[in-house]
Amino acid sequence: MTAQTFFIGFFGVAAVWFGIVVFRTFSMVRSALALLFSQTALGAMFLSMQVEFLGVLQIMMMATEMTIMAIFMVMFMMDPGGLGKMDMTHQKRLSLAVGIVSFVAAVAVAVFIDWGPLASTAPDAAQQTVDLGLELLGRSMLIFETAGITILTSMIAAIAVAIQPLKRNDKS
Amino acid sequence: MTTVFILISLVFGAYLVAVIEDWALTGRFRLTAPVFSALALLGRESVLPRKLDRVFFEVAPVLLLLSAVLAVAVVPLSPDLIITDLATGALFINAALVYVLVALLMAGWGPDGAYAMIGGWRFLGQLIAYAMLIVMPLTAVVMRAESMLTTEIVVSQAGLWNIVYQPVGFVLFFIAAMALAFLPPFDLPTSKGDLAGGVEAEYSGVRLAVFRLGRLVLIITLAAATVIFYLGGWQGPWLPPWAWSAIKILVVTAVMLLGGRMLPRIREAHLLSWCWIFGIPLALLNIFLVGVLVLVFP
Amino acid sequence: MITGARLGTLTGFRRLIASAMSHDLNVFLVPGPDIARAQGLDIESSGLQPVASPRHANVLLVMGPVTPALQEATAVIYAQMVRPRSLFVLGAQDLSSLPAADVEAELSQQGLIEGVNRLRRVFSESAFRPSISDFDVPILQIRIEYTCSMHPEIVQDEPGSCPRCGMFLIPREVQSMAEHRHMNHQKINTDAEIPVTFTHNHGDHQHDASMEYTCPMHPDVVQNEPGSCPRCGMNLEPRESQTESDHDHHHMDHADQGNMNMDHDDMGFMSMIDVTKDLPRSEDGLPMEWIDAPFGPFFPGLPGGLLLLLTLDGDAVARSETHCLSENTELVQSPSMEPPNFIERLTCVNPLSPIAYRLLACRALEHAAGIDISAETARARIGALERERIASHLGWLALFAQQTGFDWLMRRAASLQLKFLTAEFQQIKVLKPSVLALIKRLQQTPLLKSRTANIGQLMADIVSYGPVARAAGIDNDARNDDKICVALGFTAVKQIRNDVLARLQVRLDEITHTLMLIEAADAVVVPVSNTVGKISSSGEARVETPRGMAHLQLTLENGQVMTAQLDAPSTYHLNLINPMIDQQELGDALMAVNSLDLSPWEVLQ
Amino acid sequence: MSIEFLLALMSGAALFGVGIYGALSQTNLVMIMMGVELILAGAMVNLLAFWRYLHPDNPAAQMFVLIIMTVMAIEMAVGFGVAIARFRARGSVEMEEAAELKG
Repeated sequence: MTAQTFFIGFFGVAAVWFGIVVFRTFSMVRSALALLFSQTALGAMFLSMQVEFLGVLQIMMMATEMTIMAIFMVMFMMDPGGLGKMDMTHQKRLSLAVGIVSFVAAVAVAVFIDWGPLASTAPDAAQQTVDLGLELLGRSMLIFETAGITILTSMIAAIAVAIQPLKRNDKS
Repeated sequence: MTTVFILISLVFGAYLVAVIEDWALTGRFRLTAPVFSALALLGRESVLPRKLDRVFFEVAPVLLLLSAVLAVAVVPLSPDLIITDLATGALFINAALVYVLVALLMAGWGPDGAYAMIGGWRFLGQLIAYAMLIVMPLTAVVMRAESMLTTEIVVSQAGLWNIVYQPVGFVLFFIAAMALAFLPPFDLPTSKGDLAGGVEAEYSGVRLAVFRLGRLVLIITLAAATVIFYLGGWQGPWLPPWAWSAIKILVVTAVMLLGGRMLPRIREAHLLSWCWIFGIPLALLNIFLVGVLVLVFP
Repeated sequence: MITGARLGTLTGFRRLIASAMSHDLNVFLVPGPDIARAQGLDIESSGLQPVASPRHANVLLVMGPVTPALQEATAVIYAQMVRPRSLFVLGAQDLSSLPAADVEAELSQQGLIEGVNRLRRVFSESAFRPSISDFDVPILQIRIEYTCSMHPEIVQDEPGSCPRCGMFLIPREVQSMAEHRHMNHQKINTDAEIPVTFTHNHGDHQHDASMEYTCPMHPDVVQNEPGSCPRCGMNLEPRESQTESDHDHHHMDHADQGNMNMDHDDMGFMSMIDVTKDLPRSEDGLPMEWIDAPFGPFFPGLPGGLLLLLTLDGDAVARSETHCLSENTELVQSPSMEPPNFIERLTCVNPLSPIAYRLLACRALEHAAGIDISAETARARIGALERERIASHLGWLALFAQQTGFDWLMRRAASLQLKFLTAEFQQIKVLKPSVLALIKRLQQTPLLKSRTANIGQLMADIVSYGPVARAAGIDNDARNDDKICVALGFTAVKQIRNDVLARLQVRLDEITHTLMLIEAADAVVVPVSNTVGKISSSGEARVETPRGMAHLQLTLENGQVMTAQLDAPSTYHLNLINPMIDQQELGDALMAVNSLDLSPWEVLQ
Repeated sequence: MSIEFLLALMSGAALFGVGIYGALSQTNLVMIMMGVELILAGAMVNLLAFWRYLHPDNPAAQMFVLIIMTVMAIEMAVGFGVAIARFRARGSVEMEEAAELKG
């Protein structure tokens, strides 16, 4: 099983490294695409953990999401090309400390808790997809439908907020 | 072994696509033209623009080729001729082909040219139009086959091809596939008239050769996907399975390349509004109809 | 021997590549494919493959008139082509700014084919050469200067950090020569640094006196120029003096938050609001950076010789500027000209419609000399003029199809145009059914109506001529008051919609109507100049060229043409462009400019 | 077996740490949202690691991962809606200027 371990480790490190690049690079489009490749590495990690459906879904969805984020970054940022080497951060030391503390805490939880017997095998991919399907439309049908409806309402709400306010003739 | 065979047939297919495209463009059927232009491109200088984003500029053509080749991994040319039969094959094709957008965005942003950049962001707008129209007809196809295994999908069409079973889904998928491969009526990112070549304007030499090879392989992959989802894959009387696959793929490629030449380039505003106002409701209707058909005639 | 060869000896494998290159000749046409077709050159059938970007081309084909302004642009295009590249010149041209032509031929289809064969041999022999000569263009020499992306007024010659906001200064190339104009469409926009750095081109925006600098911590410290505060060393912040400065924030809806003096933490945080405060805002109110992109003299979608400097907000046109780089100089070159030379001179003013201008010169001379011509020759002349109208409209259809990516129409219209250019009267009868079939098929093409409807709307009260005017319902056709035309059964063709679709429709109807006129005239003879005695008087004439009514006035001094004054429709249509393409999407804007069927050659400065 | 489990959890924790650093240190709304995306990605990895190695038979975990994906999508959509509105009104989405809730 060492090949699987190697892949999980490799893609994990890739995802974290791209995550770090997201905040270290000055060019905005580079940081958006770094986040994209970090999520793709994550999807590949899911695949190597034999969670096939969610891995493929993650790879597909994140690509479109992050490219749309890229165009927003170009729109909102002062210096999208990142040539001015502008440092857009504040309270750097504080956030670095909080980041490290939370990382250490999570690792501590992961290492010191006794997880009990680890399962060695997982159901094969087709079976997983069938189980997930039945779960979605069976026991947790309500959750799934509310998730769908919330996405719809959030789309409508976002558009309502973003539309240009109508030029009211009486300047209230 | 099958991987080597499929890759060879992919390269030969890309050559045939180049011949058909040259025939569509110049009206002359010259078998040697693509070979000469490929060799000539390799011989030319490959120039870098002055102020470019080097990583994006280099990675874009390779990513385009990689995403097209990855999508072929789950395409069965005959019952046993498939590289890896993933349980989520149909979704994997779409997941691999999304990176065509990422490659074009990188190619657009890399060379710091106005035309390339506008071409890149136009393709993002085009994605928002065609993205749903690829996944929804795919859902209907998977519903009929009750599995995402591409071999399973082809076998499920033994009695009746999907083009007859769900014609609306076929039309939407075909249009979305042409939009994904930025073929003529949808060639907004690389339009010659508006943007002087747009995304591929700044490439030259070897990088342009890789970019064009990636585009040819992309067209072959989309034609192969259309064949396995809607035209019954390798099934057909008399001829061996791989022959049927080859014929069907070439016919679909010819229709894609020649059909596009007969229309002016579509406006991006219209592409977005028609896809969202007419396309998606039709796709949902198609899913509903297929659901009824699957339940009524098991 | 091609000057643009590539470094390297001709080894075995390179010989194979060189022969492959000789079979794959991608050509970039100067001044443009429409001029090539108008001069009867069929590029595709000669074995050359036209391409849209100089990066993809290995042959630069120069044919047709190249005015000095265009030569500089041609040199920049040649500098951008990728080696091994070659220069193919048709017809005698003095190309000072370009290296010696590799292959020269006379300006005809025969010359083109023979030149292409010579080009193939030259490529396969000397695509790679051990010693190559470099080629440089004065306009492309660049000098590196450093500027701050937030404050473009601050320019230094050596790297460092910006005194006002502490950011690193970014290198920017500027033409070493004093004046720099966006000459050419494919120049890499070095100094317009589009997406990479955020600068709004404030080059000409001097700091008016009303801008003063205060320190946020110590408001009593006030200076007139940027610097650091004497008390705390902080960067001084710009602040408009109390009197509202006369910045022309034309459509800036000034949120009256004045100049918020935020408290700066240690690093002197540069707020984006200050930067985008005076940025021109687009319609949707989002202050974004605008891109300057030249759609220059050889753009594949526009008529050759027309330069459009567009300021793009995203992909909508925010501001536009039009230049004609192909305008000719004075009509009468030497102090006076013989009438036949004057007629030749006027014929080659506009390569897109030579016969119309030849007829104009003949009529003006006959009017001055008082000669009247027989009805027979008048009808034959009208037949020639109408034949050229069909060829010109087919040429416009080919350019329109190239701009909208409609390959089938481009090939069909181009081949028909080439046939019509030299078609005798009998051949026109033979060609008639294929032209009518093309028009009928074009009108049934799906997507065409939706692509062209209500794009490029013009205001009703503007001055326009020819098909553009008739598409708006104004009939100022010169043929109405021409007795012979009316006798042949001429009636004007009009539309009302006044958009690209209407102009397309008017031109198609004119083609069918003109075919009928030619049959009525039943003869096609190119106008010939007849002898003008030793007289001195003035004459003037009007002819309906394919682009609208052209008006010529000339004065004769004992048989010599002294002065001539040409009034062409394209000069008026040039200033229609800016209002028409304001706030339009880029594709629609280029199509609207194309629909005016401009001929930059007839614009006389 | 437990090494893979630990590797997955550690990478999840690392993503979580980087996400929190990013969310707290950046001044721009869009970059903060990217930090939040990284935090959600870290949560997803942990969830899947728990499902794969502790309860492979119970598909509820996969269901929860789908919910996290929808949360990512919703967070982006609403975040950009607010960002556009603010950009139009104020001209910038820097969190330095977001001092008051008025307007």
